[in-house]
Amino acid sequence: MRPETRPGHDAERRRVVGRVLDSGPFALRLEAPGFPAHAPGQFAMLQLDPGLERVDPLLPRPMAVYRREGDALEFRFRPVGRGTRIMGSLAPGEAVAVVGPLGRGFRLPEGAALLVGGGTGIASLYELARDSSGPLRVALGAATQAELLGLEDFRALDCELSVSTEDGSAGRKGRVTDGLGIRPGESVYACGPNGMLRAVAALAEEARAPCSVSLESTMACGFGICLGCVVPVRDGFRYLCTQGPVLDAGELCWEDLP
Amino acid sequence: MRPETRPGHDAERRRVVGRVLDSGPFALRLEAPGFPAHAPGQFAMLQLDPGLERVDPLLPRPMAVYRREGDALEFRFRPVGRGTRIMGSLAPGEAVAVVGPLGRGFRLPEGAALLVGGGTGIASLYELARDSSGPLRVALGAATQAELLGLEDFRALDCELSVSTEDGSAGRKGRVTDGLGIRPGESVYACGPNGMLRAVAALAEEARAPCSVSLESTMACGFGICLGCVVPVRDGFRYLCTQGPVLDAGELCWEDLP
Amino acid sequence: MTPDLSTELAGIPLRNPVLLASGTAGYGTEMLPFVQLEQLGGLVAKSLTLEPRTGNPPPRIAETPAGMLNAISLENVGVDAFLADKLPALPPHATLIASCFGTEPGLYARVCERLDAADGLAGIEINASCPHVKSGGIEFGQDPASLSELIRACRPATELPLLVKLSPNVTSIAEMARVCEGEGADGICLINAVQALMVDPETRRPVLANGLGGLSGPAILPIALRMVYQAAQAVSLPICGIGGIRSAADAVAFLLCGATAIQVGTANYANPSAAVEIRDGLADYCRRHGIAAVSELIGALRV
Amino acid sequence: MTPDLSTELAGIPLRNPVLLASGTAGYGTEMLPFVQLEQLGGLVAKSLTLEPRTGNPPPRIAETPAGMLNAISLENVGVDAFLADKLPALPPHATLIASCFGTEPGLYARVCERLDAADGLAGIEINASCPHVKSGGIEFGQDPASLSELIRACRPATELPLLVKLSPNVTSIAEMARVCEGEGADGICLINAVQALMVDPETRRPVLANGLGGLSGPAILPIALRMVYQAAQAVSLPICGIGGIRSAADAVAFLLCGATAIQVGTANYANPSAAVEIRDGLADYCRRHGIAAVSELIGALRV
Ligand SMILES: Cc1cc2nc3c(=O)[nH]c(=O)nc-3n(C[C@H](O)[C@H](O)[C@H](O)COP(=O)(O)OP(=O)(O)OC[C@H]3O[C@@H](n4cnc5c(N)ncnc54)[C@H](O)[C@@H]3O)c2cc1C
Ligand SMILES: Cc1cc2nc3c(=O)[nH]c(=O)nc-3n(C[C@H](O)[C@H](O)[C@H](O)COP(=O)(O)OP(=O)(O)OC[C@H]3O[C@@H](n4cnc5c(N)ncnc54)[C@H](O)[C@@H]3O)c2cc1C
Ligand SMILES: Cc1cc2nc3c(=O)[nH]c(=O)nc-3n(C[C@H](O)[C@H](O)[C@H](O)COP(=O)(O)O)c2cc1C
Ligand SMILES: Cc1cc2nc3c(=O)[nH]c(=O)nc-3n(C[C@H](O)[C@H](O)[C@H](O)COP(=O)(O)O)c2cc1C
Ligand code: FES
Ligand code: FES
Repeated sequence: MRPETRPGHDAERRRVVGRVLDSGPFALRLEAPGFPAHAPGQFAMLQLDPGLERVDPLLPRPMAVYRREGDALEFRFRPVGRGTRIMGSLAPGEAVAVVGPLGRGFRLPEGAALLVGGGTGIASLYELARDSSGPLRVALGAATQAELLGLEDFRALDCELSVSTEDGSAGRKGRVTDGLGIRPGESVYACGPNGMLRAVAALAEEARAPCSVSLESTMACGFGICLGCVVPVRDGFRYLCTQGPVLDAGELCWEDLP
Repeated sequence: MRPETRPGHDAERRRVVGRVLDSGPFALRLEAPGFPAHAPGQFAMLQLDPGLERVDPLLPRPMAVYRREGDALEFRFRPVGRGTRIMGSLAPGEAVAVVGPLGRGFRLPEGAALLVGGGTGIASLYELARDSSGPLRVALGAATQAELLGLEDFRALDCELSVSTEDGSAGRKGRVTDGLGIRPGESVYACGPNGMLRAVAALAEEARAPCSVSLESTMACGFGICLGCVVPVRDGFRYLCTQGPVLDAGELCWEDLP
Repeated sequence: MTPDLSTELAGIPLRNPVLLASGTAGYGTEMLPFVQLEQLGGLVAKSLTLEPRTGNPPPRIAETPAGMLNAISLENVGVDAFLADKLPALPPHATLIASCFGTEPGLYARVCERLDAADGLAGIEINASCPHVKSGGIEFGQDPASLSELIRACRPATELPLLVKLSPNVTSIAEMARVCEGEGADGICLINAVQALMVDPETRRPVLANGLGGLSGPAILPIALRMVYQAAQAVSLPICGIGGIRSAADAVAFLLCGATAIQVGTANYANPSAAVEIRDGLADYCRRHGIAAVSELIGALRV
Repeated sequence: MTPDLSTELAGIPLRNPVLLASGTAGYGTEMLPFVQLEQLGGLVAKSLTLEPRTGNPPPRIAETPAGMLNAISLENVGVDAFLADKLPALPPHATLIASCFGTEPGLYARVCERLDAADGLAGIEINASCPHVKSGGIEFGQDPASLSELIRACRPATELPLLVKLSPNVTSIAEMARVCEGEGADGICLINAVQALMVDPETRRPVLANGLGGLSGPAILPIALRMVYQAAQAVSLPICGIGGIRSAADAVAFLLCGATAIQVGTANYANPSAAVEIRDGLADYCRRHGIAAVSELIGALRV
């Protein structure tokens, strides 16, 4: 059983119909008054057609809350399919339903922390970085410069930031995990593609550092009613939407993850 | 059998992917180079999702060509359902597939003509009015001022124009057929709701005036492959997309029309 | 005028015709942030087996055009944990129907017995129609003789109203409905998901780990509506209509075709408040059409 | 590398696996502005009856979530007018399959005879599965014995490759496929539209004048794919996959499940150039995956 103290677990959740403030290929900002307080690493389900008039795509899309400022909720993403493409081309004022906050987010680090974000996984880490109080290192990687979501925001934080891109268009050329060392006493927090998480988890295990990873899976509901979002752990499955998306790296069956 | 000389019957037709120039709740203008020449009263099928990525709504929507200027194709409509609502909220540059020109349009009047347009039916009449050379009367009616599609354009034509709205917000208060008289020698051309067309046809019959009406029906294809668009005539059915949308008032089974 | 939304399903009085479908509303508590269960007709909880059951490996769900595919495979906490932990957590005035499942008639019957002994249940729905469980399930709902046998096993196991949830994967839904009537079921619920398959052309594998799955959502609504209509023509049992319902207009269509109540399934994922919105929309519809009681709509299709 | 797109269906060599489905491409000439028929695998023309036939009154079609409902009721010019007027108007190198329909086996057989005597046909598809014609049609495709009888009547009437188009409205598509194999059909085509109903809550009437109709389009793709897969497991007859196909990715999925060719139906309405785009997309897919011949995909699902 997961500890019941994980932030966000007992948080109030709600469905709020927000309005688009602005939207572009990598970001969506909504005016969403009434959306309850959330913890870093929690997510929301975004229904781009709140009246269910056009039911293709039918299901809402899970998105980490990148940042909240007042009533403005911000999401960061890459247009990979229909949902994210629509998300990036909404006109200001359009309605979007937001269900959340959902899932168990990150526990705030108690000491030094290393945050590793790959691609769209970066979006789950910004508020954790912002709210951390101990010594902080952040390593961000993406395929190319444009996909280094929110880089400016991380730059403005008091942290040791390293950046890499696979095509070398920004920062070091290579993968975010290349040459990544874990320093003694650091806790590790990671979000990104499974391959990256696997590599980070292996490094953490070697360094005996606690390691929390935020995963993705296909989700229909986001709050425990469809049972669709399982990920394999040592003793069975976890529902990623209610028991995750943040899990301890050590409990996952990495070999069964895609 | 319909005469084979109806304009548009043998016209070349094509599928062209156009780009939105502008769009609003009552009008859509597309840049559609390569769209073949059309005749007044012909229509097009508009597919708002040319790549068939979002298949709800799935089918293209039939729309009369309101006007063509160079490569700009203009459509006028009222947002009544999903398709027309989407049509009215497209961003400039978005792609829309246009199949057409389709159907048999109006034969240009040889003498005096009376054009009667009701509601969105007005859209089918503008080019007929513009291209008519004989004495011309135009009667336009709608529920309310905003739905008098293209009124300014008709005003700029050399014709005797009368306007009515059901709520009295523009022109005479009442229906377009109220007090409508057909003058000797006039041919009648009408497009609008079936109730209005029925009334116009009755007036024309009484006055023994030739009367062409442009009808609507549900359409899946617009060019004869689904056989879905039948309307009842004296000797069976007509396919509205290939044998219409303009039909002789006299051949219709008005009592079987909805 | 406040229209009377109340209806009755197989002897179960319902505040209104809108229920939540089994497997799409968890055990009810998950819905509480979005729906007050007492405001709905009722809740059909996730299907229960005698023992706790783990489902299929992921991926278990996938989106399809206007629908979704699932192969959860009836993962559930088991009937005992349900009665001990889940049932007591529900608001006391919610109308609750339990759903039961087993791989053979005897196992179904034992679940029915335990449910029968519990307090706070308004009825039992037998899930005779899971489209992707390999043993049991689909056979019961697809073969008249097995369906008979199943109902015959469950009927004596409970005095609660017994509803049978039918599979759409049959040649004649009328025939299956008649079997239910003949065996003394109190009502029928239809449809469950339609057996289906999606393939990923990039990996050349089925999208779901299980291969086959069940298709649900708006895509199947016209199929469900047809089957409800055909079943209503065939039997006089009360019918609960299910399949792709997402709006009050959809719900009205099912009532007109002969359903006395409806269940909202996949739409709960798309909008967890869908069921309350449908209930409110039904009231609006009645008001707009001058209908005093929603029950006037049942079977009132003009043909 | 130019991938080899050729395939074969029931002895009919096809330039590529993409055909136009019966009833969704008229008699072929209507498609010429949008599609060069010689660039496709082939065309299955609108189903023909012995005598000309008028269909249902309007409304005959309606849109549904990601699909459409139709009850055209097999309106057609009749086999003689087809042979006299329609067939000669088609481009000489197009591969043409005629579809035949009747209300009893003998009438089907007589259509087959006339078609057999004609020049320029590559094969005959028997439409055993019209979901909304009241006499005949649905019974043949839903009942194994009637299906046997139907094939037995048609088989001797022609030496052309004989394809049987199956109904999805059955409990076991495998059983129906086996009947076709047993009776000497050369191939099977599936699926036809799924029997369905839509109701207009405002008028409280069925949306279609006919009441019931056939559901087609992307909504049914996952059902069609499942049935093609099940049929391919059950028989060794060649299979032509139909149902909701709108993209090359969809076509690949059907080939992987065991279809040797596919037909594009409702997508022709949504985009009259869909079939050519699918053909081009298949070539791209093969190139991208280093596949030399599209036939390598047939049945290559990894399970
Ligand atoms: C808890 C959680 C938080 C997330 N936060 C973010 C975020 O902050 N930013 C971001 O860009 N993305 C995030 N994602 C991933 C995001 O949900 C998917 O990229 C999105 O749903 C894809 O939708 P689509 O319609 O654009 O793509 P689709 O057309 O649905 O699919 C495109 C591709 O994405 C894959 N895919 C589809 N759905 C998912 C899914 N739910 N998870 C993973 N892959 C999927 C498909 O297999 C396909 O390869 C998060 C996912 C989860 C589970
Ligand atoms: C040849 C032809 C030319 C037309 N030209 C114009 C035009 O210039 N301007 C204009 O505003 N409209 C025109 N129409 C009507 C237009 O096609 C419909 O209003 C439109 O398809 C509705 O689509 P929707 O998605 O907005 O509505 P839906 O959500 O599909 O339906 C909304 C309402 O409109 C009705 N409806 C749906 N489709 C049609 C249809 N094809 N014909 C009639 N009623 C329908 C429905 O029954 C419903 O009551 C024309 C129709 C035809 C057949
Ligand atoms: C993810 C999922 C899980 C389901 N689980 C069950 C179940 O446990 N028992 C059951 O009887 N039906 C189950 N169903 C079927 C639904 O209750 C319903 O019959 C079906 O989805 C059709 O309705 P819909 O289109 O409104 O979803 C499930 C459906 C889905 C989508
Ligand atoms: C309007 C319409 C008419 C059809 N007419 C016929 C027909 O005459 N004969 C036939 O065998 N199938 C007919 N069909 C069925 C299609 O050929 C096809 O099997 C079905 O629509 C499923 O494929 P789709 O989803 O790609 O459309 C028709 C389908 C539609 C939509
Ligand atoms: S996404 Fe539905 S249970 Fe997790
Ligand atoms: S709209 Fe398809 S035949 Fe007329």
